[in-house]
Amino acid sequence: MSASISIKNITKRYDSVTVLDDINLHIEDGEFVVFLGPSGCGKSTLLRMIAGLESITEGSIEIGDKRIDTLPPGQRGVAMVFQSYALYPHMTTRQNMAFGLENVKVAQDEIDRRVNDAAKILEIDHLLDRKPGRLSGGQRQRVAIGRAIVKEPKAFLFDEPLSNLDAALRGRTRLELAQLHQRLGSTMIFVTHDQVEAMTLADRIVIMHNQKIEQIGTPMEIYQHPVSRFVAEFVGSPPMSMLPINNIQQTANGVTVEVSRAGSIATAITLPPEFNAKDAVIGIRAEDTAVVSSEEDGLDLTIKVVERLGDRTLLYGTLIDGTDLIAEDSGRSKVKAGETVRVSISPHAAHIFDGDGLAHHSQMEV
Amino acid sequence: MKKLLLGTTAVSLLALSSWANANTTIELQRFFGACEAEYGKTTDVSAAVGECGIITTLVNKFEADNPDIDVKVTTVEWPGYDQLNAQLASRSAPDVVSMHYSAMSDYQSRGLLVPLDKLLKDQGIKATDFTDAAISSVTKEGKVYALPFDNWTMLFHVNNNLMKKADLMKADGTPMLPTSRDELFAQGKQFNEATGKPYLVQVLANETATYARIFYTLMMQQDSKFFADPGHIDLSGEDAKAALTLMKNIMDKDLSTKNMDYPAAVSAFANGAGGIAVNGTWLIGSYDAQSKQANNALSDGYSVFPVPQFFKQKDATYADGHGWVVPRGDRSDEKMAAIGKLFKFLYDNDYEWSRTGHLPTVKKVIASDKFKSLPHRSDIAKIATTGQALPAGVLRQFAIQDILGEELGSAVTGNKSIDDALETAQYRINDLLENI
Amino acid sequence: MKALNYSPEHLTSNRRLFWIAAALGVIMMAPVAWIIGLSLKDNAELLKGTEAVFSFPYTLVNYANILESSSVFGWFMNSMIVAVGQTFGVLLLSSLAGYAFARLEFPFRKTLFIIVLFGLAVPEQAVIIARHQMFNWFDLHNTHIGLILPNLSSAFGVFLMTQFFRAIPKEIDEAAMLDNTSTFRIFWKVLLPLTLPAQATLGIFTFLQAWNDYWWPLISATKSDMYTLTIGIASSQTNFAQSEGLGFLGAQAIFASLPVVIVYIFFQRHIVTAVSGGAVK
Amino acid sequence: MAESYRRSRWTNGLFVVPYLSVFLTLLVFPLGWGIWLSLNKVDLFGGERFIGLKNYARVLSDPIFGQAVKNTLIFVGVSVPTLVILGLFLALALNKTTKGSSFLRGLFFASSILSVTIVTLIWRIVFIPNDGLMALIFNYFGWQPIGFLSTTGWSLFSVGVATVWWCIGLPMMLFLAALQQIPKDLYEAAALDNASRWRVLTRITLPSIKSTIMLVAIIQVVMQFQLFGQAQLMTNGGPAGSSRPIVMYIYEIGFLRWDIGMGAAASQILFLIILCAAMLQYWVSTRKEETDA
Repeated sequence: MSASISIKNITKRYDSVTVLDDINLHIEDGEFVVFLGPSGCGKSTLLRMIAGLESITEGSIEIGDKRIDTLPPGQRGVAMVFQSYALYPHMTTRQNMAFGLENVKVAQDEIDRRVNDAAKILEIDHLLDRKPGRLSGGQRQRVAIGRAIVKEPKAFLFDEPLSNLDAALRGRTRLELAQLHQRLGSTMIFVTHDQVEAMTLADRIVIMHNQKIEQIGTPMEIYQHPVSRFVAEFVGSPPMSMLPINNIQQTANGVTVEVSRAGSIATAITLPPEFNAKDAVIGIRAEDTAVVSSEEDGLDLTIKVVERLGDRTLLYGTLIDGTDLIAEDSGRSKVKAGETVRVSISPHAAHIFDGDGLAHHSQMEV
Repeated sequence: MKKLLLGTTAVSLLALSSWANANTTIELQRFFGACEAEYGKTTDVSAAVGECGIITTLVNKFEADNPDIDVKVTTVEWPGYDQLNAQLASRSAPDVVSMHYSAMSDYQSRGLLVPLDKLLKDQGIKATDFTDAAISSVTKEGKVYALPFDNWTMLFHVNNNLMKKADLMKADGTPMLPTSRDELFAQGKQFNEATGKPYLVQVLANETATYARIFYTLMMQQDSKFFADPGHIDLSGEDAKAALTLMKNIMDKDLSTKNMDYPAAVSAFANGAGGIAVNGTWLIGSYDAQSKQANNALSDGYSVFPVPQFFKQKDATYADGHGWVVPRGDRSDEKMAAIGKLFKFLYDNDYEWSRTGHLPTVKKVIASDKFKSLPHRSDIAKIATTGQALPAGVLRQFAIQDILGEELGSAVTGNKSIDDALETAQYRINDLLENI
Repeated sequence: MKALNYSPEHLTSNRRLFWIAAALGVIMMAPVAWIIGLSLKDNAELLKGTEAVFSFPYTLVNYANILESSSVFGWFMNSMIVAVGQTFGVLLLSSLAGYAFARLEFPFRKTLFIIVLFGLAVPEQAVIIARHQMFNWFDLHNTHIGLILPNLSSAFGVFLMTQFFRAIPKEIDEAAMLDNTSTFRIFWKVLLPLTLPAQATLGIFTFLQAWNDYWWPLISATKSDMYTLTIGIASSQTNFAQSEGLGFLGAQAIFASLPVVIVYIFFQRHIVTAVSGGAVK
Repeated sequence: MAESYRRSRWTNGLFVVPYLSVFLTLLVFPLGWGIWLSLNKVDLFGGERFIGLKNYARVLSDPIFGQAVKNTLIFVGVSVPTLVILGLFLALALNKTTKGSSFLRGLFFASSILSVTIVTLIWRIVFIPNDGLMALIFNYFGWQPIGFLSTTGWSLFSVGVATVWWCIGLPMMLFLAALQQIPKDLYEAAALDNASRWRVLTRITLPSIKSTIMLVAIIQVVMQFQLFGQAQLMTNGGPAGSSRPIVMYIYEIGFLRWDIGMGAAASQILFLIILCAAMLQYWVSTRKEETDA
């Protein structure tokens, strides 16, 4: 049933405004791919182009081996779950799920079978005769998914389907979606701006930025080896701290960078000779820092806000030169706001971004 | 599906219903009012009173006498010409329509009326059966275009009971009426002082026709040639000014009721609200009937006279009449024959119609004892000779009447000066006539 | 407790305003009460003076006369046919066009929509004389079709329905498209049912307008068979003077308004929602 | 080139064909034909002859047309503000969920469902001299009777009273609907700020429904410019033309005087006047908003 999807040289322009610029992407059969990016990056447009809801200015889309970008949406064999669910308000759950099948004249007993099966999987059998108006947000969401399932599509398209749910429900549904993917083994494309959803659900994440694909990779690749300053800042919570680099010294293991008047950081990163040092920064994730005693090497951080998360503590502070840095301490940290602590940085975990935003990582795995 | 398509046609066919029972239907459109509630079912013509009652029972009687003919009556707002115009324009005019002689030229000149010479001849009605005044009013270019039904004028309907109170009765039991303008004001004052009521009951509100008729009468009494050229009115002379001044003075000296529209004026006089009602022949029958009942304002005290001569030049009064016309249209021979029968019936019953107070048009009715013995008729007999119409060549007489009435009204109520009103009226009427 | 209730109602109105409105309501009702009073009196008694309204005896004779002789029934049927026909037609045409203008792409869509919007500004008076001539050419006067047709051209319905279709989330028809639904089926099965409140609003407006239309039937329905209630009543009220009498006229007014008033009383809540829901966005 | 549902298709245009054909034949064509007629000497029964702008010259130089325009402007100028203010007042007074309020709302709207002939019949019987309700009331108090339908000045006023009585329902309903849309927390905030009733009305309520006030005013202006039935049936334009509106003038010229060409010319002038009035109102309202912003 399910199939691979090939996006080739897709460009989308509205008059003179380019929304997507020469996108190429291949999605394997059965793969769960998440399009991640800030709003306006074109991720929804790309999804809607696959669905057939937006026209394509240039390029082609294939599902399986068949070119589908000339087909009307209904004949592409894809199903979509909308952010607003887009249930037909005047139809019951059952009618909502059956409507698409009736359109293509599927036999009534087959329709019944599929609807009942899907309802069982999603545990909405008791809601089949209700109209959307009498369903809760989570229930509507399930019906929307059910409506997609019964079509037995070649690919599922999800357009930020969890964003209208409250936090607890969102977490649960995320898990269920992952299970559903395992169970159906279908190709799924999921659009979101929420990195947690992306990290937890995706086989591969497609990060989009400025009308282009910034990076494609598994969640861990994206997290640990962001290709650019944009990806590094976008993925991860709290965001990666960026410290401006004053001077770079080549050492045996890598480079040591000097951060303004605050001190220097030793890293295991090797920089290429053509490295553009102008406006370069070093990026440090909070979890790669540690509060150490004042005798050890590190930077002095004056703490402004202490955020206690239970399992760990986040320390928001400024260095001597005024640069912001977020550090992490254990859950039992006794640091208080106003104190100054010494923070050490793991040499392998830092990332250096040159003036163009291009990333350089330590070659060693942490 | 077929049913659906035929739906509208079927509905309209059914409505006509003539087709179903093979009867001939005559669509008759008239003014004279609606009185279905009182007379809708009765065929006893002689018991009916008033224009509406008599014409309604006449039609009922005709239908009863001719079971194969249905007369479908539509009552229109007086005078109903805007509606007739719309009907003629959409080629859906009825078969028989009531029409003033004064309006006929408009329609005849545009070929919108059917000549009736043959139709009347087939019924044995000759032109010479009618009074000269009547038949000449409906004859245009040598052909007869209407069945003349009556002649009418404006009259002075007098409440003798109030006049007695004002000491305005003559020894012979008839009221004292003015013979000049000065007498009018003197007697009016006397009446008002004695009774506390206005001398005259006039229709002055939401009405244009009465203003125009009185004005025409006053002009004719001065032998004015204000329509010397039928395509042009002349109101610039002293005659027009004198006529309008008289009308205005009546108001200014509180000789008349104010603010009464037609129905209010009719019932006000009946309730004794004033001494003399200035209104048409058609009310004689109703007021006379009332005067024969006990315990009302007119009981045993009603009389009626022509409008007195207020100017020396000529004893004249504006007159018009009602006729029945057949608008152009496709009609079968059967239908024309049925219309002929209806006209013969109306002709035969001209006496009944004259009981309203209108003057009959049929010579032998006038000569009949039956008519002569009707009350008050001798008092107003002279209108047959003094009655005078506008020149036949004057078109759009109803539109002219509206303009004239409106402007005269403005002057009488003091919203415009007399000169202003006459000047505007002349301008508007001539603009109308020049652009026909 | 009461002081804690800061609802808009509490702050925008008070008891005094309410009682002023109630007094206005009484004034509002007075003419109607007057007519009802007249309609219950014998005409002969009224002729002597209408003070008679305030004293016994009352009678239903005027209503009995209507049932016996009046043409009110026929006029009522004509009004019904015209108003229902017009309502149905306007809803159908406006929905189809509104859907296309709001949701579909076709050549000259924007230009056409602007032209239609321009139609909003054209009052009936600007076209009625020419229309009257045109209907002459095709012999459409004195027919129900001739009474129904003119108001079907009203741009208001199209404008309103376009707004309503635009207000429906686009995802609904996108979902339907992904469900392989044809353009017409999306209109008929998916979107049209969602515009029911709008249909009710437009329907009620159209019906009332058709029911109350005066000038066009005045010049088009010139045969008494084809009179609408409005024109029929007009034709009889001008004969005031003659013998029908105030009581009979009053009874006719009451009788003729009864059907719409009854419908109004029963569906008042819906009508009110529809009227207010339709026009304020 | 890829094709998708957004792609323009002429078959989609079929949906607008039914309406457009009615629109073209019954509105656009008659509009053009009416303009053509207005340039011709033509009466009810034919006889077209091109005369250029002469009909317009005649209409514009006709004192009666001037009077009708004046009457109409006065009528619109008085009745529209009355309808807006009274409607607003009623909406404010009855914006409650109590039974009494909902009854009164129903009552005030009820007159809107009556047809113009019923309304005028009712009001004629109220205003007629001697026998009318007003006459009885004046009589009871011993006041000098007024000829409501037959005195210059009063006649247009009486037509206006009947019109306001007839039309008040819609403005009230629209204002009520707008009032319901004002967020409740605005009032809660105002209450916390200790605002007086009057300040709440002028600073919160009225600004919040500004667009509705404008909408109601435009609807009413367009409607009241088309005054016809009430005047024709109650006063027949009198006395002395003092209550004759423009539409009645057109009707009289066309169907009483047969002069279709001149009637058509007067129609076009009315069309222009309404268009200008609506546009002026729109312009004033948008300009005001800009300065507010």
